Amino acid sequence: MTDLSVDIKGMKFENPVIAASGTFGFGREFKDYTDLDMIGGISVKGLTLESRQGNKPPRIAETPAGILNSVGLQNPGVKGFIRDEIPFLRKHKTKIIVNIAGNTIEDYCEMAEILSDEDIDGIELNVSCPNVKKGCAAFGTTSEGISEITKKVRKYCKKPLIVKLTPNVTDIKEVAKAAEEEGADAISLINTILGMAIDIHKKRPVLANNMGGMSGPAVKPIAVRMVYEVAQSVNVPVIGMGGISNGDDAIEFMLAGASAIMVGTANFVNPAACVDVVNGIKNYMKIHDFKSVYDVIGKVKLY
Amino acid sequence: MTDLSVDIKGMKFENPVIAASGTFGFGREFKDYTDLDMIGGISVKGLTLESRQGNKPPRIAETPAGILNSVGLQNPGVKGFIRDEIPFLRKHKTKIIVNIAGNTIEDYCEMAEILSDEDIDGIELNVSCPNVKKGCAAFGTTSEGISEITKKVRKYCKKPLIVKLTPNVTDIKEVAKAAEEEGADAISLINTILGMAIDIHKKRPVLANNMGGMSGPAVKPIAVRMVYEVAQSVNVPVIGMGGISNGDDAIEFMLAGASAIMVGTANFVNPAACVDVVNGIKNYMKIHDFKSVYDVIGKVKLY
Amino acid sequence: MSRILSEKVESVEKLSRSIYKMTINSEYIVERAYPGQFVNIKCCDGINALLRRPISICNVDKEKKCIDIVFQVKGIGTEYLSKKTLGDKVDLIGPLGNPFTILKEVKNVAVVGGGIGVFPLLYLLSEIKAAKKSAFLGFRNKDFVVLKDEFEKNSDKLFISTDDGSEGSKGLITVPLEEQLKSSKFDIIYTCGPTPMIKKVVDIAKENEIKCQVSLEQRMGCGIGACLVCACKTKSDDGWKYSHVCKDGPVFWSNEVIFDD
Amino acid sequence: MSRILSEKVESVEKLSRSIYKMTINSEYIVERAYPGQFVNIKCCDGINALLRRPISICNVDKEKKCIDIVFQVKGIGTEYLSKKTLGDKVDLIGPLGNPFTILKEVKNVAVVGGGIGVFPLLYLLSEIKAAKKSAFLGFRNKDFVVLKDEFEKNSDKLFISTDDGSEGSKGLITVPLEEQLKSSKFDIIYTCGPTPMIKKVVDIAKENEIKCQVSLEQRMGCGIGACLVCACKTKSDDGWKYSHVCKDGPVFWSNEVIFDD
Ligand SMILES: Cc1cc2nc3c(=O)[nH]c(=O)nc-3n(C[C@H](O)[C@H](O)[C@H](O)COP(=O)(O)OP(=O)(O)OC[C@H]3O[C@@H](n4cnc5c(N)ncnc54)[C@H](O)[C@@H]3O)c2cc1C
Ligand SMILES: Cc1cc2nc3c(=O)[nH]c(=O)nc-3n(C[C@H](O)[C@H](O)[C@H](O)COP(=O)(O)OP(=O)(O)OC[C@H]3O[C@@H](n4cnc5c(N)ncnc54)[C@H](O)[C@@H]3O)c2cc1C
Ligand SMILES: Cc1cc2nc3c(=O)[nH]c(=O)nc-3n(C[C@H](O)[C@H](O)[C@H](O)COP(=O)(O)O)c2cc1C
Ligand SMILES: Cc1cc2nc3c(=O)[nH]c(=O)nc-3n(C[C@H](O)[C@H](O)[C@H](O)COP(=O)(O)O)c2cc1C
Ligand code: FES
Ligand code: FES
Repeated sequence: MTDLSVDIKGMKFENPVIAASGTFGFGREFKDYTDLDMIGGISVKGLTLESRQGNKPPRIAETPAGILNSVGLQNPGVKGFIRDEIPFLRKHKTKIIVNIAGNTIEDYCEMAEILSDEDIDGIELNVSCPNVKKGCAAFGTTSEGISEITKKVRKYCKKPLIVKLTPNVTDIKEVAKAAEEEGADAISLINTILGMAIDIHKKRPVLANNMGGMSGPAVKPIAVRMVYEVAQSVNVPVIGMGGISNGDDAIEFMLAGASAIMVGTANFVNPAACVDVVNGIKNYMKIHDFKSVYDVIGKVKLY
Repeated sequence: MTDLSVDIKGMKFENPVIAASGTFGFGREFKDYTDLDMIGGISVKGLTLESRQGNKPPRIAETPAGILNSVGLQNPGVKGFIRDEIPFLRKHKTKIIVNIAGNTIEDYCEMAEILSDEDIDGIELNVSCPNVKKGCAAFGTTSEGISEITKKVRKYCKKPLIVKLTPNVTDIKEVAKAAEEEGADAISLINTILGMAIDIHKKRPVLANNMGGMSGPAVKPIAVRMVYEVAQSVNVPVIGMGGISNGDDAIEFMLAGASAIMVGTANFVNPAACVDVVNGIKNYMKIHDFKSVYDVIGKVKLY
Repeated sequence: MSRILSEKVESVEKLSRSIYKMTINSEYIVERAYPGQFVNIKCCDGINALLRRPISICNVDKEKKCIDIVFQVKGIGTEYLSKKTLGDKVDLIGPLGNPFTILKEVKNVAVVGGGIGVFPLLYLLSEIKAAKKSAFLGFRNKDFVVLKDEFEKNSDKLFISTDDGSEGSKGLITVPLEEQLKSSKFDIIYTCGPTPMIKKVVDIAKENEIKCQVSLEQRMGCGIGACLVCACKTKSDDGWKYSHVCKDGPVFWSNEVIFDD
Repeated sequence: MSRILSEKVESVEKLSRSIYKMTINSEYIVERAYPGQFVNIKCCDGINALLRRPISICNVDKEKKCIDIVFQVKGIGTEYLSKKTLGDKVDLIGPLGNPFTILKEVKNVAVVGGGIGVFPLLYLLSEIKAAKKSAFLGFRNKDFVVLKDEFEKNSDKLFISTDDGSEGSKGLITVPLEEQLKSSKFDIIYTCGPTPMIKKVVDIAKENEIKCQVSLEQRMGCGIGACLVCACKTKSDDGWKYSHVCKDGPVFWSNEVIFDD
C-alpha cells in the first residue's frame, strides 16, 4: 500500500496535492470535472476583508508555456466566503486553506482573527500578489516586510499559518528564514513572477493592467530551484508550486524538498489536473516501490 | 525604404539584431546556415582572462519552452580570442561585441584594457553569469556591486561599454541606474534566470552543476517587463533579450524600449534565427509603414 | 463521469481564406447544447497554445450526433485547429455558458451579427421555430462572407453588408437594421460581434424599446467560472460589478451590461 | 544556401514496442553523409520539445536518395517523431559530426554496439567493403532486438546478447567479444552504446592492442559546435580539456577520451 498522506503542522492531508489559490475558485466550479474528495486540499481564491471587483479586463495573456494574469483579487470578501463557501467545501474530504491578502497589516490580522473561529484547516498569507497597487506584494519583497507581517498575524492566527512567498526577490532564502523565525508553520512558493506582454499591432500591453503575474509550465525550473533553496534553509514544511501539470512535475518538487505541492494554471487546461497529479504521484511511487511520500520528500541527491 | 540601422553610443548597427553571447560561438559555427553579413552584431562567447574548461557535463536541460545551461564560461581566453577569432569576424559586416567575465574586478579591468586596443566595436560586461562559483553573478545582484565594477572598468575601457544585467534581483531598475551613473554606455538584459531541473528517476539534478541558467521563449514575459522597467529608468540605450525567436518577439522588446535586441537560445533551434528576426522586423515595419526603427523603440502606450 | 471530452473530428472544411468549419461527433454535447453556448478547445497537445480556446457552437445535428464550429484563424491556437483532419481527436469541454433566451410569445425576431459573431446566431436561428426571422450579418469584405446558404435557409429575410461593399450593402450592418425598423417591428434582437457594433445595436434596441440580448467576448482562462479573468461590467445594486463572460454570459440581457471599460 | 532542411518522410515503421525506423528523402544528406554522423531533428513544431534531437544516420540509400534513422521513444521528442507519417515534413540539419574512420588496410573489423548505439554501426558495416566483419550487439531483452536481418546481411559474423538471455547469449556483449578474441584477431573495433559498455570495450581493445573508435553521446544544444554544452573529456597537452561531442565527435579514437566524468 502506498501511503500518500502528509502532515503539515497538524493539517493532515490525505495526499500532498492542493489546488492553488486563485486557480480553483471555491472548488464548486470543478465538481463536474473531478472528484473534490480526492484532492488533498484546496487553497481558495485570495480573500480580502471587504469584497473586491479586481482589475479591468483583459486580465489574461497567453505566453510561451505560461500565462500572465492580472485578476487583482476579485473576491466576495472574507464574510461572504464564510457564509457562502465554507458549507459547500466542508461537505468534501479535502482540507480548506484560506488565502488572504490585505492593504495593511491590520487587514491581515483582522482576517486571521475572524477565520481562526471558522471551520477551516489553515490560513495562507498572500504577501506576494503582483496585481494590486497597495500592500500585498510590497510586504513580500523584503525580509523586514515578511518578518513584520508574519509576527503580527501570528498573534491573531490560531490556525496553521502558511506564508506564501513571491519569487520576485534576489534571495528567497532570506525571506523564507524571516517567515520561519516569526512563526510561520509552513512556507508556500512560488507566487507568480511579474511579467509583461505587448500586442505589437495595437502597440499596447495585452493586459489592461499593463503587467501581470506569470505562471504555468514555463516557470517550473525557477520554482523548483527556489523550493530547493528554501527547503535547504528552513525547518518548517515547504509547499511547492509553479508549473505543475502532472505527477512527474509534482515529484520533481517533492524531491527538491516540498512536503506538499499546489496545482495552479494546469487546472485551466485540464480541469481534472489535481486528481491526475495525485494518480501520477501514486504511479511513480509504485514504480519505485516507495511506501510513503516521505521516501520522496527532499530526497534529491546533488552532484 | 525602411531603415533598420541603429546607433548605440557610436556603434552603428545596420540593424538592431545581435547574436547573444554564448549562443553563437564566435560566429563561424553559423556561417553555413546563415549570412553573417546580415546580422547587426555578434556578442561573442563570454571570455575570461585565461582560457577556461567550464563545468562538468551534462550542461543542458530542456524545460517547458526553455532550457537550462551550465556551460560555466568555457572559452579560449581573451588572448586566444584576439589571435584566432577577430580576423574571421572582421571579414564580415557585423559588429563585434566582446562579452567578458572575471573572478575579480581586476580581471575585468585588465580584459577591458587589452580589448580597448583591438579592432572590436564594443565590450559587454557579463556581471551576471549564474554558472560560475566565484565572481561574476555576485557583482550583478546589488547596486553597490554594479556601481563598483562599472566605475572601475570604465576607466580602462575605451570602447562603448555595455553592462549586462542579471534578472535574479528584486529591483532591476535600481541596478540599471547604478550602471548608468557609473558610465555604462548601454544596458543589456536579461541574462539567464537561475533554475533547476531534477531527473525524477535518477533522483538527481539533470545538470552536473545542479543548477543552471534558464533562457528561451519561457522567459520572454519576464524579460519584456524588465526591459520596460529599465528603459523607463535610464537614459542610455537598452539592449533587450530573453526568448526572442522571431520578428514579432523582437518588436515586442523594441516597443518596450529596447534600441536593439539579442537572439540567444533560438539560434540552437533555428541556426538562421538572427536573419529571420531581421526579416521579421522589416516585415512588421512595412505592414505598419514605419520608416525607421525609432518609430518602434519605446512606443508602447500603457493603459 | 469526466466531462473532459475527447471527440472525433468528422470533417474540416475551409469556407474561405481564413475561416474553417469543423464537424465534431459528440453525443454528450448534442444532448446538452443550447444556442449561444460555447465549447472550450485544446487546439494542440502539450504546451503549444497552452490555454483552451472558446468557440461558439454554430450548429447541432441531432441525428448525426454532431456539432459544427466555425472559426477564423487568428493566431496559433486556431491555426493548429485548422490543421486537424477526419479521425483526429479534439479535447474539449462544454457546452459552456448561458444560452440565448428563446421567448415563446414573440412573432418577429432579428439577429445582428458581425464577423465571427455571426456563427452562434446560425444555431439560434435554427432553434427559433415559431417566429418570423430576420438576419443582419456584417462582414469585412466578400472574402469573409460564409455560410450564406445556411443563413438563408434559417431566416425569412437576410441582409448582408460589407465594409467595402464587395458583397451586400456597403457599410455598417446597423444601417439596414435601422432601415428595416422604419417599416417593421421586432420583438427581440439578438446580437453578437465586435463591441462597437454591439453597442450600436443596443442603442438602437433601446431607442425602439425592443428587448435585446448580447453575446460578449473576453479572453478566458478556465472557461468555467473559476479563474475570474473574463470580467465584464454589469449593473448591480451598488452600481456595477464584474461578472464573468464564461459563466454569467456569454449571453446577457443588454440592459444588464455596462459598456465603458 | 540554407542548410536547414525540410525533408519528406517516406515511411515510418514500428520495429518493436518502442523502436521506430523512419525513412527520409534527402538528396542533400545522402550526398554528404558518412557513417557515424548524425542529424539534428526538430521533432515537433513550436515550443513543444523545443530543442532538436540528435539521431544517428542508420542507413543511406543512394539510389532512392533516402536515409534511415532508427530511434527509441524515450521522452517527448522521440514520441512526437514516432507519430510522423508518410508525406509529413521533418525539419533537420545534417549530416553533422565527425564520422568513423574507415581504414583501407585492415582485414578484420569488429563493431560492438549496445542498445540504441547499434544503429550507426549498421551504416558503418555497409560501407566497409574490403574487410571481414564481426558484429557484436547487446540489447536489454528480446523486445529490443531489431534490424537483425540487416546486420546479418552486412556482417560475416553476428553475435547477439541480451541482459536476460531472451535472445542470443545471456549477459554483456563484451563476453562473446572476449571469447572471439581468444581465437581471432581484429585490426580495429568500432563501438557505440552505453558508457559502461564503451569503457569495457576500450579496455579490451587496449589489452589486445587493437585500434578502437568510440562514438559518444551527450545532451546537446546546437549540434554545431557553438553552445559548448556537449562536453566530453579528452586528452590535451596540459592534461585534459573539454572537447565537444557534436563537433569534435561523436566519434573519437579511444585513446583520446578520458572516461572519468
Ligand atoms: C464565448 C466566445 C465564443 C467565441 N466563438 C468564436 C467562434 O465561434 N468562432 C471564432 O472564430 N472565434 C470565436 N471566438 C474567438 C476565439 O476564441 C478567438 O479568436 C481565439 O481564441 C483566438 O485564438 P488564437 O490562438 O488563434 O489567437 P491568439 O491571439 O494566438 O490567442 C492568444 C490568446 O488570446 C485569446 N484570444 C485571442 N483573441 C480572442 C478573442 N477574440 N476572444 C477571446 N479570446 C481571445 C486566446 O484564446 C488565447 O488565450 C469566441 C470567443 C469567445 C470568448
Ligand atoms: C550523437 C548522438 C546520436 C544519437 N543517435 C541515436 C539514434 O540513432 N537512435 C536513438 O534512438 N537515439 C539516439 N541518440 C539519443 C537521442 O538523441 C535521445 O534518445 C533523444 O534526444 C531523447 O529525446 P526525447 O525527447 O525522446 O527525450 P527527453 O528525455 O524528453 O529529452 C530531453 C532532452 O534531453 C536530451 N536527451 C535525452 N536523452 C539523451 C541522450 N541519450 N543523448 C543525448 N541527448 C539526450 C534530448 O535531446 C532533449 O534535449 C543519439 C544521441 C546522440 C548525442
Ligand atoms: C488567475 C490566477 C489567479 C491567482 N490568484 C491568486 C490569489 O488570489 N492568491 C494567491 O496567493 N495566489 C494566486 N495565484 C497564484 C497561484 O496560486 C500560484 O502561486 C501560481 O499560479 C503558480 O502556480 P502555477 O504555475 O501552477 O499556476 C493566482 C494565479 C492565477 C493564474
Ligand atoms: C548556452 C548558453 C551560454 C551562454 N553564455 C553566456 C555568456 O558567456 N555570457 C553572457 O553574458 N551570457 C551568456 N548566455 C546568456 C545569453 O546571452 C542570453 O542572455 C540568455 O540566453 C537570454 O536570451 P535567450 O532567451 O534568447 O537565450 C548564455 C546562454 C546560453 C543559453
Ligand atoms: S474564463 Fe475563468 S472565470 Fe471565465
Ligand atoms: S551541442 Fe552545441 S556545441 Fe555541441
